[in-house]
Amino acid sequence: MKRFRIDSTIIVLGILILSLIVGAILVGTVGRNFLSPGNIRDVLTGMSVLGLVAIGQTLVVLGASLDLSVTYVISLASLLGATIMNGNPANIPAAVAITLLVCAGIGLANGLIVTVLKVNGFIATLGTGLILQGILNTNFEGSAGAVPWEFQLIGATGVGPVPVSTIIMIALAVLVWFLLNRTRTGAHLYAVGGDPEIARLSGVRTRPPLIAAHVLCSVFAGLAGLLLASRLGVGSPTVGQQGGYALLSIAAVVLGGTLLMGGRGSIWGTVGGVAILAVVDSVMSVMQVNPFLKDVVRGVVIVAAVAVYSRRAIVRRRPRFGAGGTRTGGDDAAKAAEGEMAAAASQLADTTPVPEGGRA
Amino acid sequence: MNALRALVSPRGAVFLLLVVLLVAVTVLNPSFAEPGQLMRFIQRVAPIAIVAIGQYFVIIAGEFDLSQGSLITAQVIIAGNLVGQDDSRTVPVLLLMIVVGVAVGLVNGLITTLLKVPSFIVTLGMMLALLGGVMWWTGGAATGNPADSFREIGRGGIRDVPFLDFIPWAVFILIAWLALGIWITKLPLGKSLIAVGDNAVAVDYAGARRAWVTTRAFVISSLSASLSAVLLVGYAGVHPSVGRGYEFVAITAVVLGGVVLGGGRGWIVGAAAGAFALEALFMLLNIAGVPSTLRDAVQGVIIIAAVAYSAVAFRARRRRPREPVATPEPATTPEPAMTSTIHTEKIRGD
Amino acid sequence: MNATTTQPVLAVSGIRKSFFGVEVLKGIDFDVRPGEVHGLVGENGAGKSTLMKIIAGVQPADEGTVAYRGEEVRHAHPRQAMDAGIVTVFQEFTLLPERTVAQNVYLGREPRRAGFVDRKAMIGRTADLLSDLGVSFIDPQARVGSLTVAEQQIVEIVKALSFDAQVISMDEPTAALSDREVELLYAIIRRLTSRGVAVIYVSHRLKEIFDLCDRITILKDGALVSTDETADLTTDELVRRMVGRSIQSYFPDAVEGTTVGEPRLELENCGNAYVDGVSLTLRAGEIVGIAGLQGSGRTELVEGVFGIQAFTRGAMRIDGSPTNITSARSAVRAGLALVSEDRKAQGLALGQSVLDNALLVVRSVFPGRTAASRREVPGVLSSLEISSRGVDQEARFLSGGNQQKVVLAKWLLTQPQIVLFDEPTRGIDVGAKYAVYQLMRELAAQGKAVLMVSSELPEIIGMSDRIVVMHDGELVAELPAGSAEHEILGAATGAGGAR
Amino acid sequence: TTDPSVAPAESDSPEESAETTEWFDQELFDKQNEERGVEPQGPADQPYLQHINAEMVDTAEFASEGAEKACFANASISNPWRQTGWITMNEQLKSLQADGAISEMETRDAQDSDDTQIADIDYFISEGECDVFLISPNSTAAMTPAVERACETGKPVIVFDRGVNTDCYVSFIHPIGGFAWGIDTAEFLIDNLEEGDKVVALRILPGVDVLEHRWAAAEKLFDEAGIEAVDYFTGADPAEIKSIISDELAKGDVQGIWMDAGDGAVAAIEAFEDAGADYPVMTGEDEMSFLRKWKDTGLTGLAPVYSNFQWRTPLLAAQMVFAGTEVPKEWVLPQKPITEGELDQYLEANDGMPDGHYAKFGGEDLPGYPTVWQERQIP
Ligand SMILES: Nc1ncnc2c1ncn2[C@@H]1O[C@H](COP(=O)(O)OP(=O)(O)OP(=O)(O)O)[C@@H](O)[C@H]1O
Ligand SMILES: Nc1ncnc2c1ncn2[C@@H]1O[C@H](COP(=O)(O)OP(=O)(O)OP(=O)(O)O)[C@@H](O)[C@H]1O
Ligand SMILES: [Mg+2]
Ligand SMILES: [Mg+2]
Repeated sequence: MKRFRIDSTIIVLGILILSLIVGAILVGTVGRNFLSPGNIRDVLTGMSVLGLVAIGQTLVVLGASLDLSVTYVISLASLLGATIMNGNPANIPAAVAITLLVCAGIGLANGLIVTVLKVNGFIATLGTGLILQGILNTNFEGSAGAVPWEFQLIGATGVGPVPVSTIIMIALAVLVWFLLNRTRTGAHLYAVGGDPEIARLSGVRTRPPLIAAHVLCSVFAGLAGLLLASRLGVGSPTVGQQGGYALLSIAAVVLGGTLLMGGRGSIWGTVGGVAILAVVDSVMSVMQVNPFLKDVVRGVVIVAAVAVYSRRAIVRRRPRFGAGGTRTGGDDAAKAAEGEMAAAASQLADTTPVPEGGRA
Repeated sequence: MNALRALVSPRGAVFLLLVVLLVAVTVLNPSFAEPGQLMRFIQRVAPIAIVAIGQYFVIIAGEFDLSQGSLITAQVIIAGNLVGQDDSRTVPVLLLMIVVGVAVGLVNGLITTLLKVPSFIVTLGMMLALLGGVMWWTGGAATGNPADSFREIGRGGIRDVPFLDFIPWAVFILIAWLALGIWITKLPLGKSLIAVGDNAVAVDYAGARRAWVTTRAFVISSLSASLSAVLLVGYAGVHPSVGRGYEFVAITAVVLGGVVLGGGRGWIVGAAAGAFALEALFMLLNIAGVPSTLRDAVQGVIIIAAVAYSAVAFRARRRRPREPVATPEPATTPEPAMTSTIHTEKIRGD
Repeated sequence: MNATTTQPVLAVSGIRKSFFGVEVLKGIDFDVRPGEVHGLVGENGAGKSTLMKIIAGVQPADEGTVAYRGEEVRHAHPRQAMDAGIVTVFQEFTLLPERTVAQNVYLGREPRRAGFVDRKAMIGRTADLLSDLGVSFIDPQARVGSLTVAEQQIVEIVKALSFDAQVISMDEPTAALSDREVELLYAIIRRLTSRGVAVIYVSHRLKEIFDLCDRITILKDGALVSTDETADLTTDELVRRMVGRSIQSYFPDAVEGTTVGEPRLELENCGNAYVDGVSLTLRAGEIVGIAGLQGSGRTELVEGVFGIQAFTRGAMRIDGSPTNITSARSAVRAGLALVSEDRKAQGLALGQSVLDNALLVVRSVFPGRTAASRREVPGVLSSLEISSRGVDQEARFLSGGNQQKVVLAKWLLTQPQIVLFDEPTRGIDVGAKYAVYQLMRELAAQGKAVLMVSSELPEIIGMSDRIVVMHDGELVAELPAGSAEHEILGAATGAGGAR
Repeated sequence: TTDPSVAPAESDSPEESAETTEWFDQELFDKQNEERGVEPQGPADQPYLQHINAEMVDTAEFASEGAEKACFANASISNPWRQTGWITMNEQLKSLQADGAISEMETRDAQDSDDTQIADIDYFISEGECDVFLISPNSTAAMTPAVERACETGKPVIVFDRGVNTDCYVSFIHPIGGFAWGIDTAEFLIDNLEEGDKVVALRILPGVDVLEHRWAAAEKLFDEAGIEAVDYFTGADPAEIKSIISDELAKGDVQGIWMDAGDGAVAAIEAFEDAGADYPVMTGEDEMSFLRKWKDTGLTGLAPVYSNFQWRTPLLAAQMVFAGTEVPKEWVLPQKPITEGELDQYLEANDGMPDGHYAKFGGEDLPGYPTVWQERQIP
């Protein structure tokens, strides 16, 4: 009865496995082992920061918005975290709290500009990004602050070859998965991204979910900034731009099967998309590909991978004839139910007017 | 009075912004009001306005072109490396640049329409691949500026004109490109593009070759970027950072000009005016001596405010009664209708 | 029913509403009582949907009050109206294709346990609601986008039923339903009213209005004409009040001198993934009606002919010569036109002007003829009696009927030889319907071939020279003009006999 | 498990690594000012082997037989200066491979990202089987812990260009520095301008220490000399530079141009030409585009140098380390601006090189000269 549909997450997984296999072979040709601890750590480390950003970006994209300001939020967060910590482990909780609060505030501003002022997310966050850049340039000259050793451990330790930062990223992905699938906010976010007017007519208040998505996106960017601070040992006003996180995170989200128009997508797809990018990057680094050529390969891989399933992703109706058709493949339930419906109709019509229950 | 009303309307917001900015510039620096300075200003805006015009066609069709900036860089470097100091190569290289522009537009358009990859992603990939490719080819730096005859297009003009003093070629090129753009918007192609941005399915059901319609928008966009590159080679010279970020500047300009991201609504002249407003803003920041570190912040605030203004004003206008000129909806025909057949009287309330 | 004696549960008074300075509701007074079905009728653009939206809290009224259970309310968000117990089935679907049935039904008020969405409860309750209606063929976990339009309409109704509503407004709930499902809806409505729920019912199908309603309110041009007990109204009187004149006949006769000529379109064993074994001949001057149940494949048949889902099997001839139609473009070039079923999704670019929409096809396929066609536009529009504020009006702001006329104009301008109409009168008022019928007759008289898909049997019977019946993707019967309803239905249900 | 190589760094006291937001550093200023005047030691015809005020360290512990493997963590090759250097470095590698000193060099390019470079260094440590680490840090403070981890492997570490906040390396190679650049250029402009004249400073981007030091020194000197200086960030975009100068010229006269890198110098000069204004007194860089324009226009100029030949030195240092010869702990390379008198000589020497080439690239004796540089063949 349940209609089978190739989930885009499965396709992402397929592409990931393919790139792993091809990558392992290529890495093998230069006498390296793709699955060596050092390499696994390299790939997973590459995933952690972009993964955090992309998780947040997924929320915003699901709501049919975009966040181009993440790069600057990341830089600001790394600076705030590092300067507040200022080398003193006792400051860590305060630094993390303040940093994330500030980021949440930026996200709130983004969300309000998008929902209340009705500025398209692309332009709104481009604008807030510029504002943040101005603030960074005015207040910080170069790297600043100092991250105590205890906090650096987050970026530098691991369970076997798996960095703690990756574990944190995956744990947060689970949380977001929960948010999307088990909370009203998640359900409403899908609805608002799918069609805000339909959501409104269905009684959904359309602003809160999208504002929440923007707040969370900025908080995730803040977490990415803190993670970078932990890896760098200092805060840096350019660390966000260095990674090109805004566009790459959007690419990863779309690579993961989330519709850029919003309303459909999954967090695991995004994690898969991030993994594909990390694998490709790592393989190219081992192969010592010319850095300019790396960008060419990245561009081609992104487009090609999205092309694999984008044609499929278009909603199609079930065929009646041919393979998998309702006529040839079964699904006679609807026909069988015709009698049932008639019966129900007459039964309903016969019901004696007994008021059933009050309002709940 | 009427002009004033038009200015505060959402469609006119960009012109209002432009006027305000230019007045502010003139107040701070009266010499700007000299006609010669104005010409120089237009020369400076021309490359941005031209990419904005190209981006306009992509955006009204509901798509994005993020590859414009990289294409400009690539074309600038192509010009620098292939023309060299040899004047006779100017024309062949110009033709080659057109071919490259068309090719990039076709690839963007066909992958978007036939493979159904969102244009944001296609052109993002193109942005990475083009820039990486051309840097790889040239080892990161062009050989040098091309011959002066080539650069004359973007740098030169008619000198010693009475009153105006100097009219850069860029001014004519911009006017011609804008006129061409306006003309295209009146053609079936332009109308189809805006219809695609509005409702792509309806355009399919109307028998249009939608893939080809949309693809041509990308070609126009890429050609605009190429033309802009020709101007920039002259104006600025060859350097791998020429063109960087132009795609965002162009999109911002188009949106400032009242064009709706997502397609279906917007005026090409607004898009060009958006480019003028943006460049006037940069100039104001330069002239006002805003600290270099604060520039970006001021720019961000103004962009958000301007776009928010037209979004909010548009909503307000939807509610407000229209201007008195509007004809009231004619009452449904009282007679004779039902028995008669198709009649051909002139439509009312036209 | 003793509804007359009770106090109204909902009463609106003096409601005014303008768009762009044009008043579309001019001081409406209207009320519904518990347990009553209150019909709301009027021509296209009369303001019915606007009134419903004001009651539902979707749009604010400019003036006037809404009183609910005796108290004045001002619902600024649909949410507030819903919480109060006013639920609306809107004219347009309010379903998200990417979400499941259960997620759609409970959108906005997902059941929760310990703060989290209780998916089991949500699915279970949706399944209960569905099985309550005998609808076992809709899986609560299916994506709505994978359902047929009829199934979606049922989900839409189930969504309204999932509330404990005091007032349910239904804006053309049967537009996409076939008779069988309409009957089910009747039963649902009767059960609701028996519980004391008030129902506001908007439909252009006058039969339903008379079948169901206790009272009928008529709107015309945004003004209230009358509110009467159903028993006090006749169909003729109702129509006269709606359109401001009386109607002799619902279906115009064939234009004199119309002759059936040579075959224009011949299909031989055509088929694709959705239809199969279609053999059909359409002659010049002929109107052929296609009947069938929802989802029987009628739309898919015309879309096959028109090249949108091109046939992969069989042969097609136009005017005797073999033609291969692989895309809508080749269809238009071959002289076909398709007035599609869903004018908002497939017919119009809503943000564009009436003029641009009218020229959409010409521009797309015959760009060279654009200038000439532009000159014809005013004539064609006025021949269709479009009431709009001129050709520069955005299509979005036209009422449904006028939008349909713009779609017709768009096709007429291409001077088609074979015109396919898919549900041409869906959701348009009697006056406009008549104009569409008249247009079909005119086309036939000009020697064109007309194929009409319709879910309204009277329309099929009243207009067709020949009736073809579809069932589950195949043509199952061909009946002569004037066949009886039960004959058609028998074939359509695949039973081969009357129900 | 905690990565054993991550230990609390001793040098990581907050005062030291917490950089203040003030770039000017009197001590460094004085040091570099002094170094400008010192006659470098070493072979006169091989500036890339010269050093200033060097304190030599013994490297006997690293002495080894046969060819060794070098691992190079590069910050990026994203600007013409780094590209030119990278070409030179590769040619140097070829010659050392031919000599049998270096077997191979594995390179990871961080594409301007601190985070990537840290991962690159960690990858080298665990997978690279490196005999020597060459590191061109993307940024100073951020790369310090990773460099320390590399040092802990016991293999020699050679850092060049930008520095790190640790001295665990065997040698740190760099030209005199940003303050020296700032002093050279500012003094030149001050000498050629009057008090009250206006200088427009065209800077690439904020926050990069090498660049910030240049401006910090120059700004201080301008201030003391009563020269009015306004600064802009240009992103090295010539179109932006041209607009900025045009606006400045519309506001009033500009007598001097100061640049923190030669990129876009031509556009700045052209802006004066287009506006019909007199050429400014100007400092650019030893990039060919500037030298050529300087020659064409005959303006009063100076080309400060951030010695590009330093890209040869790390590999040569590695060779010395494996040979057990002593190397300077802090290897300060000479950094002498090109003056008007030397202009023709450098133009001639670099004839046929592309505009983005650097005159003092110092690779004239390497195998691929000159085609590899002329065609800018990047591996
Ligand atoms: N959002 C809107 N903006 C502008 N005009 C509108 C809007 N909504 C409706 N109108 C106009 O208000 C009038 C009434 O429209 P409404 O949809 O209420 O009619 P209706 O009676 O429901 O017609 P139909 O039977 O065709 O559905 C029409 O003239 C329509 O053009
Ligand atoms: N499985 C499906 N998923 C999505 N849409 C469907 C599906 N099946 C049918 N549809 C759409 O539903 C509509 C009705 O389908 P179909 O052609 O089968 O019925 P029909 O006989 O034309 O009925 P009607 O036109 O009265 O709705 C069509 O627009 C078709 O595209
Ligand atoms: Mg309606
Ligand atoms: Mg249909």
